Amino acid sequence: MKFAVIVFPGSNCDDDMFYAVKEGLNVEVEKVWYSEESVADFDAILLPGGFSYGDYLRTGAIARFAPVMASVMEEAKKGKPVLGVCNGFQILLEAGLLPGAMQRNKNLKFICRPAELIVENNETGFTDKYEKGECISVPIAHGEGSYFCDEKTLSQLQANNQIVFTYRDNVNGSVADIAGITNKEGNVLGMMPHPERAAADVLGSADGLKLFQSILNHWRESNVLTS
Amino acid sequence: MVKVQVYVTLKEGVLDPQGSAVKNALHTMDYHEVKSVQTGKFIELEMEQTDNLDARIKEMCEKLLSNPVIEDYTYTIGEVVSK
Amino acid sequence: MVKVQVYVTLKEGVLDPQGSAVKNALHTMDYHEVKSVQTGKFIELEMEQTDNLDARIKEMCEKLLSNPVIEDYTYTIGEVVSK
Amino acid sequence: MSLLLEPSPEQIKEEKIYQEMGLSDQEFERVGTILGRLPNYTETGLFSVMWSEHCSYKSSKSLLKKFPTKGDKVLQGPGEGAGIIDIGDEQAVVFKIESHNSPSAIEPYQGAATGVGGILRDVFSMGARPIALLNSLRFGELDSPRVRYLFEEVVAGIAGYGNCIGVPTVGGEVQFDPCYEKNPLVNAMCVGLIDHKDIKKGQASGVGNTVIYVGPSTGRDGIHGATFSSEALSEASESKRPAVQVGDPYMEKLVMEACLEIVQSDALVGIQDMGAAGLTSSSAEMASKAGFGIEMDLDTVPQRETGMSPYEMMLSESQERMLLVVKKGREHEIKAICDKWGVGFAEIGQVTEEKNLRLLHKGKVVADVPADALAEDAPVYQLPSEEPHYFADNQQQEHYVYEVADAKATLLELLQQPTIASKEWVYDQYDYMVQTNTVVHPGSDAAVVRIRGKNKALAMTTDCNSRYIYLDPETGGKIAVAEAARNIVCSGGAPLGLTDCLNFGSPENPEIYWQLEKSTDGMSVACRELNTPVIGGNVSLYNESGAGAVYPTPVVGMVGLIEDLAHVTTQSFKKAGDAIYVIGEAKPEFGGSELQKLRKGDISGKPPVIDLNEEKERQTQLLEAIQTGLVSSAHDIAEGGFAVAAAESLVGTKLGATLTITGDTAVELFSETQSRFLVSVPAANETTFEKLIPDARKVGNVTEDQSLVITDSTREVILQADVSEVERAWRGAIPCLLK
Ligand SMILES: Nc1ncnc2c1ncn2[C@@H]1O[C@H](COP(=O)(O)OP(=O)(O)O)[C@@H](O)[C@H]1O
Ligand SMILES: [Mg+2]
Repeated sequence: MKFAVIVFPGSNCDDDMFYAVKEGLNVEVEKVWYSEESVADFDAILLPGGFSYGDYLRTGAIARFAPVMASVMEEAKKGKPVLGVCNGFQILLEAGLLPGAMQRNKNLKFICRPAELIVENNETGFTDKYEKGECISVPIAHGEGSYFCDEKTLSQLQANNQIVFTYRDNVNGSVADIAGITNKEGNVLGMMPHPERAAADVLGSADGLKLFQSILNHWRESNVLTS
Repeated sequence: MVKVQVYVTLKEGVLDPQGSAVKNALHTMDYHEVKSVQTGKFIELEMEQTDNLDARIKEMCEKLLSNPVIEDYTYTIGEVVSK
Repeated sequence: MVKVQVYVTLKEGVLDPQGSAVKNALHTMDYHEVKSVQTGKFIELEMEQTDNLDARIKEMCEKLLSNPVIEDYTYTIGEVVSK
Repeated sequence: MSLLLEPSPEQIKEEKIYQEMGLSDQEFERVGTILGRLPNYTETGLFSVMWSEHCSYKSSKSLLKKFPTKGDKVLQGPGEGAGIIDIGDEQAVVFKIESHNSPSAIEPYQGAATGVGGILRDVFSMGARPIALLNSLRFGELDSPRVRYLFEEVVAGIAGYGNCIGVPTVGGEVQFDPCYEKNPLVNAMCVGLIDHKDIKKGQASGVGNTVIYVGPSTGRDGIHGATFSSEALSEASESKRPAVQVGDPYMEKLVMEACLEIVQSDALVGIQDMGAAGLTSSSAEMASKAGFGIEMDLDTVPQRETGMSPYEMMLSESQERMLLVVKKGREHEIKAICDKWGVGFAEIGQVTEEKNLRLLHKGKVVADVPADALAEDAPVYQLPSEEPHYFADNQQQEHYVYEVADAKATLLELLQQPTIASKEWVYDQYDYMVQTNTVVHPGSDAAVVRIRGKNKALAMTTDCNSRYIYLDPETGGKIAVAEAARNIVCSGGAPLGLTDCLNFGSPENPEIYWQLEKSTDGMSVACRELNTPVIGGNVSLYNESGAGAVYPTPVVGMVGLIEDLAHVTTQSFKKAGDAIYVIGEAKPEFGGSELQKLRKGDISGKPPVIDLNEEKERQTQLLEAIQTGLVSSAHDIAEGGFAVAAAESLVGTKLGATLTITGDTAVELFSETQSRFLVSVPAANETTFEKLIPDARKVGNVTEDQSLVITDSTREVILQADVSEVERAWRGAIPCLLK
């Protein structure tokens, strides 16, 4: 299996994501520059955190037009797993791959700290290594992580089981405590907390590793089935 | 050349935590006459005059300058006064 | 009640990294007619009419709404149209 | 301002225009002697910035000479962007601290942000990847709205820059005292990691090699920032407001990545950041250090605004710019890297045989001065020094012991002092985890950052108790160094060396100069004794306003090596049943203490004494105990004394402690006697631990029930508090003061 970590100008968690996959899963992973035309050769696409284009105007607003995004969107439509973490989540929202929008944290400050998440849905290709309802520790680090959507969208998210992670203590003011959601098809996950920062015990938590393992597992299973 | 002034504001019903913070700050500073505060963005573009100016501006606003999920925009067009 | 619209912009000569980023983005999106972009803030206040309205607004702008070290402001005053 | 409007050399002399730029009469005369003619406007500007205190250290040079700067492991001492120390495996650590005090007093967000940006450039200009940021901050008391504004904005500015560029801000310190009300201190430190083979210097050598400008274009920002930060804050600085620069951390991220790629190329000859005095200092210093000259055509300098004069271009402090010297004929290789990262690139000159800085503008020579004269020949001042009366008065005071009727109430009050209280409100805003190497987060004695791919880590801290230094600069100077080392040792590291930032008032005041002299004396002695060479630093003088000078504040930034990740230790108690030890006896020492400030509202008397031999011995023993695996937790006993240290070791642990003291309650609980540690040890290790550290005295145990109980020798309870109550006081204090 081969992972792509997209690098936008201003991404700063690209290395962290790269090492989480490389050291945590020991599979192939490559950094892909924002100006590349295609990510079709990869089996999973990771959009890392950071401040793409300085987060100027709105988080993710400019990155969403980076050349590589057309291919990311195409592969997402084909059903490949696409994971956006933090700034990556914000880009997926701006790109319309996920519903809703991101606003500044309710206290108007950047917040960095370990956070407790509840796994609301463990039946996705990103979470099947977790238990439903499991409480995991994954750090957050963002200034604009207050997830917003209107009520109609929220009820759709709920009806389709698209809410994957919620905060135990909603520090940023997100609607319905949302920390991570998928698209309707379940192959695109956006989340504000950083699983790549919780991928080794020495960093205080390895709870994020299961997320990457789930992606790998899922790929193995579906590849055994198709080959 | 024209000068386009774009105002981006939050849609009604979308929470504006910054607006409330500013309002509270004004109240602690004794500006109690202020009843509500809304914050938004103000973007000034200098552009070449083109035939389809309005259409182009609308496109830019919808694609990039505002996020239609939570924001509205308006704009005005004026002449650039050369200095 | 009056509606006050405050526009806060960067002083001349102060770096506007956001403006340059937006301009570059517009160019990659093929809006080459855009020659310059300046970003600023747009704040709408609903206030009670007072005698010294102008003076109060100026004070608020200087003390809180803008940062006089690097920003300028202008404002307009209008009637609140009840909806 | 166009060239035509600039005053002529004669006018500059007659109308003493050089004075407005910061040159004294004698200095101006000296420039004339060096040149053999009167300098023109641009040249006067070059000298005025390069000979400012900020760039030339003209009043502090003689003091800095006292610091030990050499050591087996020192690869680069003071003089380059940052110092370098070997850490084995062909790797080295690069670090430096710098002040951004006056910009932060005027525009706190941008002032602090650009301070971070500047120190990052110092480190990556050496070829190192920045792996951590720290800071050291001083503000007035939080009851003033202006102070709250400064505090909130400075923290936001530091966060805004560091978070965006993706370098974790892992530690620092914040202290509050009235003397900083008008003059906040904002010091930023950066730590980088480098492979020996990548070490680069700021040198312009090789006649004909090309001088290259990398980064965003030059605007009129911060013109005369360097002279400005060397002057006392006054009404006049209000009108200099536009001197504040705006930072663009996004741009710096791109410039940093481009530079780190460029340093891998052997086409690069030298690289330096454009810091204070921008293009002037970088070009003059690079030429002077290499023994060559530089000629630049200013028309090729990328410009953000129209009609910029040579003076403006040379003195601009626009941020995120670097100056490179590249081998002739290989410029395109560097340009390709800059293009990839979307970073500005311009060939602006070449290295010359003749050792001058020569500037061309619109086809004319607009400046032609010896590079050495700018970079090396600034006058050095030996300023008069005089012991202040307050010192003798304080020395005469006998140690006073406070009455503590209610130990619990006193402890809670101390924990709510903003200087002691949790700084979570601050570091929650910093991304301290990006790069996924942060092993010990902010909140313990020192932060610990692992070295990826190795089983080792770096411990780092900033420290300075300026109250002690004010009362007795020599003793206080020693303590600052010793306390930093203590924090490193408690984390499981061996101190490698330090960088310092000397924040003082005006050195032209003999009493302030005396503070500078004495505190650097104390620091030098401690550095020698503790074997921590000074590999770089920064001097920030004139931190004073009408209300007087700040306390002398020589901030120490120290880095240590943790040889094995297994040695990483934090201050938190770990397990019920562990024995708790105190190393060192408490004496009645309250001069400059938190208890004194709490009770008197002010400080006086003698600060705690320090015996550096004892300090060294205990640090060595404790480090050995940690490395042997005997220790569960270690914490130095600092501000607020033993009781505060015990409370800090309990927060967040869901544990409790039962402790017994003998002797006077106030002294035992709250005295700030130096060279002491609070250590918890698993029961099985007690005997070995006691043998290793004879000065250790068992005082109790970690318990399961979440309360802190302190009894006296007769088993009478003198303090009993729920840990949750302790924690609430400590965590809630700063947020509450900001409401
Ligand atoms: N400005 C700051 N930035 C980041 N961390 C900070 C800051 N101030 C304090 N901290 C963190 O809070 C903890 C306690 O700080 P302090 O009381 O100064 O410790 P010590 O006295 O042991 O040096 C340390 O881990 C320190 O790194
Ligand atoms: Mg400590």
